[in-house]
Amino acid sequence: ETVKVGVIGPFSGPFSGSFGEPFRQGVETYVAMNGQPADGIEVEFIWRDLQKPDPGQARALAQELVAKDGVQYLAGFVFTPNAIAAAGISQQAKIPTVIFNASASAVVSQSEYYVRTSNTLAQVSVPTAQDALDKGYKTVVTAVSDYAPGVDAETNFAKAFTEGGGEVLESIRMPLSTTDFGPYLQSIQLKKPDALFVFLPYGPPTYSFVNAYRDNGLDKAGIAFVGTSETQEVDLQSLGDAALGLETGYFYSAAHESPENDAFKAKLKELYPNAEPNPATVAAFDGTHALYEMIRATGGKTDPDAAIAAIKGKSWESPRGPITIDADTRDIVQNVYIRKVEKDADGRLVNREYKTYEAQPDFGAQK
Amino acid sequence: MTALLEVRNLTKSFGGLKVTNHVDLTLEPGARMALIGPNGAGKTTLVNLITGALAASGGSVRLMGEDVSALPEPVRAARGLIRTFQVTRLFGSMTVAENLRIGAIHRQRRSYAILRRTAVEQALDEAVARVLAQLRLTDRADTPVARLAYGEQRLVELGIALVMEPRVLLLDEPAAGVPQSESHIIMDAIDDLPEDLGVVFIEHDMDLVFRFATEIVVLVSGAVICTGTPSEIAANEEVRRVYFGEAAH
Amino acid sequence: MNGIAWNGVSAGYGATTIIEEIDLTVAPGERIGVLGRNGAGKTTMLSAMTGGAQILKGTVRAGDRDLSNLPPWARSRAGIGVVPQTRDIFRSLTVRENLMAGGGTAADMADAFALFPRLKERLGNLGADLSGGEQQMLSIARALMNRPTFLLLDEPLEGLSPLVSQDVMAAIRKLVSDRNLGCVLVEQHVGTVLDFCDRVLVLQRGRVVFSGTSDALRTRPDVLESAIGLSGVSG
Amino acid sequence: MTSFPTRILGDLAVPLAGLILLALYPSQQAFLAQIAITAILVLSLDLVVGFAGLATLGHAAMFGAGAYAAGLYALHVWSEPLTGLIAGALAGAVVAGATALMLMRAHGLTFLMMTVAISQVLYEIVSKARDVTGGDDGLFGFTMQPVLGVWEFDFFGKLAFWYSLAVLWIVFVLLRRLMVTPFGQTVRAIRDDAGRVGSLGGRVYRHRVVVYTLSGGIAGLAGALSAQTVQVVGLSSLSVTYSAEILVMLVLGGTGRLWGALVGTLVFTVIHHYAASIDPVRWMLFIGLILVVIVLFLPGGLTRGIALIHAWLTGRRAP
Amino acid sequence: MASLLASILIDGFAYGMVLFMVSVGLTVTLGLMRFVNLAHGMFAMIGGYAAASLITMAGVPYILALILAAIVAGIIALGLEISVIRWMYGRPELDQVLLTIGLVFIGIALAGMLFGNSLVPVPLPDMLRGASDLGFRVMPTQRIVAAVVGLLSLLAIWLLLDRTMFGIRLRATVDNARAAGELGINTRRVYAIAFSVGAALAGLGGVVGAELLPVEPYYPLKYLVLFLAVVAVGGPGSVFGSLIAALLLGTVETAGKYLAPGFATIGLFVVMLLVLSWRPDGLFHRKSRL
Ligand SMILES: Nc1ncnc2c1ncn2[C@@H]1O[C@H](COP(=O)(O)OP(=O)(O)OP(=O)(O)O)[C@@H](O)[C@H]1O
Ligand SMILES: Nc1ncnc2c1ncn2[C@@H]1O[C@H](COP(=O)(O)OP(=O)(O)OP(=O)(O)O)[C@@H](O)[C@H]1O
Ligand SMILES: [Mg+2]
Ligand SMILES: [Mg+2]
Repeated sequence: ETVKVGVIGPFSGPFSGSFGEPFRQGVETYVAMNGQPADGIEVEFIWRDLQKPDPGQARALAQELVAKDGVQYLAGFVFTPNAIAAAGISQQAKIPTVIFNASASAVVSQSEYYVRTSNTLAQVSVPTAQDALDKGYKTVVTAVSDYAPGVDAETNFAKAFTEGGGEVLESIRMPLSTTDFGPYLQSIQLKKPDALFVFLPYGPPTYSFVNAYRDNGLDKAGIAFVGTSETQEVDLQSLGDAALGLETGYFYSAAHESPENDAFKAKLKELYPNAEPNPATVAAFDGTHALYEMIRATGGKTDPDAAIAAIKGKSWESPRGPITIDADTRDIVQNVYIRKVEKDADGRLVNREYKTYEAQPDFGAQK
Repeated sequence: MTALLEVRNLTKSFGGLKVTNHVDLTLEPGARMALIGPNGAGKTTLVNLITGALAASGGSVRLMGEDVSALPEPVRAARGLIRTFQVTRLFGSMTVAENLRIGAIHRQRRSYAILRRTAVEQALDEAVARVLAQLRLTDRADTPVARLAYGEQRLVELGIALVMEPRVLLLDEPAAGVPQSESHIIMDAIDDLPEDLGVVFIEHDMDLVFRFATEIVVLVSGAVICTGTPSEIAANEEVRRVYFGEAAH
Repeated sequence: MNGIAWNGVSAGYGATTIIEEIDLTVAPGERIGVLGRNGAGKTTMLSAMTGGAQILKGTVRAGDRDLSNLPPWARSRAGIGVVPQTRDIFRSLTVRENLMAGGGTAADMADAFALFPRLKERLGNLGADLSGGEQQMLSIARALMNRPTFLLLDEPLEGLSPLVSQDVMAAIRKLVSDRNLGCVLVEQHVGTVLDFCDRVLVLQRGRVVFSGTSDALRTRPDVLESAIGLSGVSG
Repeated sequence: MTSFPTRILGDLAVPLAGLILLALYPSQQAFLAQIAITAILVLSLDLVVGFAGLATLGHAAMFGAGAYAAGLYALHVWSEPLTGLIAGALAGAVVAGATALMLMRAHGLTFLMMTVAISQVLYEIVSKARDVTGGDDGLFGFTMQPVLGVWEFDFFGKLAFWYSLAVLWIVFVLLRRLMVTPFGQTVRAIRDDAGRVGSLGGRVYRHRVVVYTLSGGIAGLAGALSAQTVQVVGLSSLSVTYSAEILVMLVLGGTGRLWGALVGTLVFTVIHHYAASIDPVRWMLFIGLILVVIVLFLPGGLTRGIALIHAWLTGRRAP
Repeated sequence: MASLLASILIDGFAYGMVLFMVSVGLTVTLGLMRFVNLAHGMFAMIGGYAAASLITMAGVPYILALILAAIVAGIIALGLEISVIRWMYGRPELDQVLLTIGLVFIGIALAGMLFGNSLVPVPLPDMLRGASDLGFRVMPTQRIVAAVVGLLSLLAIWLLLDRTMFGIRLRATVDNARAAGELGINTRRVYAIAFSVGAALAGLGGVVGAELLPVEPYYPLKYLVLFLAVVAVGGPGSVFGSLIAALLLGTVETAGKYLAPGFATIGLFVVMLLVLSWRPDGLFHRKSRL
């Protein structure tokens, strides 16, 4: 019995480094560690490239995978509009689908066959706000990239921070195409907040922002950096010393200490010597676990309702720590860790976890 | 009877250089006026000012009694003020017939026609065929203009103007680049134009000027230095000194 | 032999042959005229020498050198200068830069201004801003700047006023004798050609239909009639 | 003048090609619908680039405008598809017409950059108007009524394919007619030498505005089709990247001949589709090489290349 | 208020100089040679990768790496010019667009294969890292380097194009290649040199701009609009115009960031629209006749 899984993601293009490659690495690492789901069942992954948000193409690819390639499951999806465009097909053709990234709260509710193993912005920014309050910061300025995830991060952070008694002095939304962050940082400096909450997409914006944070002397001026995904592993080494000491709240650190994570990292290194274990890799890794659970529960047969029932409420120990698929929302519940960038014994930068907020749900879904 | 074209006090400078200096001209119906003068005297500039391709610094242009000084070039053209260019300007991607057709489309005001109607097509084709025959270009009709020899291109340049059925026709060196043997095709075509039409032509070939002009205007350094019949001009010592040299008989 | 020569040249554009089997040799100090109707192939014949038209058969040579496969700039450096029919001045360059582009010394520049005082007045203007005749002057002056040993003139008098035309022809006549310049003149005005040239070539539909001295041509009304369309030669 | 049968054959080519493609890719109708929609967009681009001679990197602005208009129309007004198409076309035409007033005096690089600027501004506005447009999460949540009250939209994209193909056919036939009308010829003349047309009494600016608006309307139509068949509108439908992509398709096929737009779209999307599924990582290398080779050896795009080969086979001179 | 204005001007200048640096090469290839070179960013990227590799793998000092990077970009460009680009000069602009886009795709794919799909930092020496104190505020030292290199390149190109025969020959060739050839100008060589000089400048820009525009495979497409904007607003072919345009656009965007943070991009594009409507040929353009 062969079970086909179609994976849609940016395997080429500007997002391939931060998502496409990690997706593939996560899936293949899982397969290498666990073999086939059961005797006599073989899983075949079919990769489809979708560089950017493009709903029409997303729908066409999903349709083709279902109708022509005969996949039983879909997976992947970095961008929210793509996930939403494929939802119709998932719903009507009853294709259980594991979302590896798309992080708007609304995504999972678009199809009864959607499951998510990544995170939402609310999920990580609410505990980050709590931590900022715990650290005694009274005032913050938020500076996020002006796109949906940035806005989600900003609103949820601000809500939690003000509810906890803090004050948001200003909320800056920086256009996505910004390359020069100097002026933003200069004007933030004039406001003299205790801390600066940031959310930026991976890659170049993060790189330029973090460097500008140092080069404009905000650290020296005593304005603390409160981030989420900015120091994640895909960018961390290239940030270099500029990243040292930055504190962020997020759901996975490669430095997480657990046997599961060690095994995962060892296998990943073995398969891909140049790869960094990062959140997208783990999301795909756990997503593959979810797929395996569903395949096992149905014995490889096409029974979407049984498959989705099987994954609802499941908990397991992921490389990131304990996680659960919420039985009602089909969204992930997971720990959020507060980490600080340090150098490890080899002189490489790592996100050292020092505090845990356990079993965080998607706060965004509640509003 | 009003003059076809009346230019009064027309003036133009480029930077400090006064290229057109208080020029007055009157063109009566039926006139074949030659505009001559040394290189750089401002002849082409004058044509540009009259057609509105350049904005004048001062003065007025009247077309059939009406002041057109404030009108843009296309509007003046639509009222029958048509010119050719000293350096050929054809529609390079098209054939000879298509080039003329563009003229016909504008002449018949069909440039917004988005339906292909047989009657319209016929009228356009007829206008084009007539001019092709007149310029002896009928067998070149379907040749892309880019493949024509320079002299033939000059003919097409004139053809576009003819198909416009102008009231006032301004020709900037129409015969330049056309062999002596063929220049009469051009001049004959001009001769064949309706009687009530006014033509101004700039030309350096004195044979042609004296053969075809009914009236000659001499422009030097932007100003009209004299106007007269061919014989008057031929006899004018001043003109001989600054312009003809040995050429005039 | 140190002249330039067309040896059995057939040339054209793309696959179309325009001129066929042209033979002509021009010695230094010699003045050759080329006549023919519109589209007879006069320009094409010159272009075969300068590199603008493709040579399909035969060769073009300067002295012993076969120029046929050289790029245009190398032909120019072999001493061939040209005043193209379409003038081809550099519209976006000033008059001074136009003159400097091909090389030449300050003395050459002074010569140019002596011949065309008008250009000196327009020195800083862009080529595009010149009047038609001024552009023609510039084109001629520019061709003389790098002291060619052979000069191909494609209707050099087009657009020039009568007075200037006379000056230009006189100047070229002088260059021919002073510098021993070889010269090929394509010109519409048959009288000018016959007066200026030692020998004349008449082209009809790409083929040579007459080749001989100016005087010989004067006595051939049949050629004048059929190939040039003139019944007689006026002054 | 082409003879009557060839003209009819030309008109029938679109549905024929559609049927052939359907036979080749029977279970990929959503993909084929995408091709048809893109082809409409590229055809409209050819009006501006090929016929008016203005290279633009902002054409997606009109496509996006049509898509959002059709989406919002279905969401808030009426989910009937055909009126939705009209809404989309109008939106595209309005955006084009309004910006044309500013754009149509420019040309060359300036025009190109102005179109970029306009589409970026529109992009930013749509992205900021999250409450209305959904920002970069996309506009979704609408469903369409059956076309003509008869044919239901199905998730396999069967209807989407036939529906898009029909619209493509109509657009193609109409544009073919338009190109040989006096209006079409005037636009071509303006591309060759606008000043010369002005000297003949032609109103260059007005003609350009009309063509641009018309083209915008067709682009909006394509956008509306996309919104209706996908039922999600993404911000990328407005992006400069998308404009660049369709420009590549057009140039690949050959500008200034409507066939080029169809061939270019088809070839680019099919190559992309195959290359990306065979080797999702390195398909760009492959497409890049193909583009370079085509430009070097088939100047004027694929259709010109086909014309050259045809001429060579029949021993005639190419146009 | 005064310090806000000063900040806008200072940051605007610093940003503008980086913009100038990354676009100046395009002024040569697109503006002067009229070759629609959408592959400009690729040469900047090549420069960036070359410098990064030289510094991290061979330990070459920054300044030397900067120069070598420009040379590498210039040589690769020369190779491309001789093998493909040379055939494209007389061709329609859209063909040039297609070809250079094709080259960009190839470049992106190769860069991804060679250097990975994530960004590659160009490490700065300690001296150039961090901030310089201006008294009332600080400024990243690296920006000062970019400004200095920018001004030096401006001077070099201006000398090359306006003060040498090479400049005249290049402009003559671009204006009318046939006539230039007939005058004895070796048009091929002129083009080849100009193209590789343009690419070398792009390479320089790629290195000194790497803090703002990090080096990664998609660099050539991502910032293309930025490069083109500078050249268009400045007036194609005018090096000085590019400088002014870069400073203007830099200052406008910076002012937007201080005054209306969310609208900086819209502001930038609106200003660009206004400038181009007002001066369709860019700020500095030689007028030519009808
Ligand atoms: N670029 C070209 N491509 C194709 N055919 C051409 C091209 N240029 C000229 N021809 C053709 O070659 C023939 C000869 O042209 P050529 O320019 O040599 O004539 P010519 O004798 O110089 O005429 P004229 O007196 O008009 O200048 C003409 O029939 C013309 O149509
Ligand atoms: N845009 C301009 N800027 C500067 N000078 C100009 C411009 N246009 C024309 N001129 C100058 O004005 C003068 C008149 O030019 P015009 O073209 O009218 O002369 P013309 O009488 O037609 O001469 P020709 O017989 O040589 O064609 C020339 O000296 C020319 O250089
Ligand atoms: Mg003139
Ligand atoms: Mg000729």
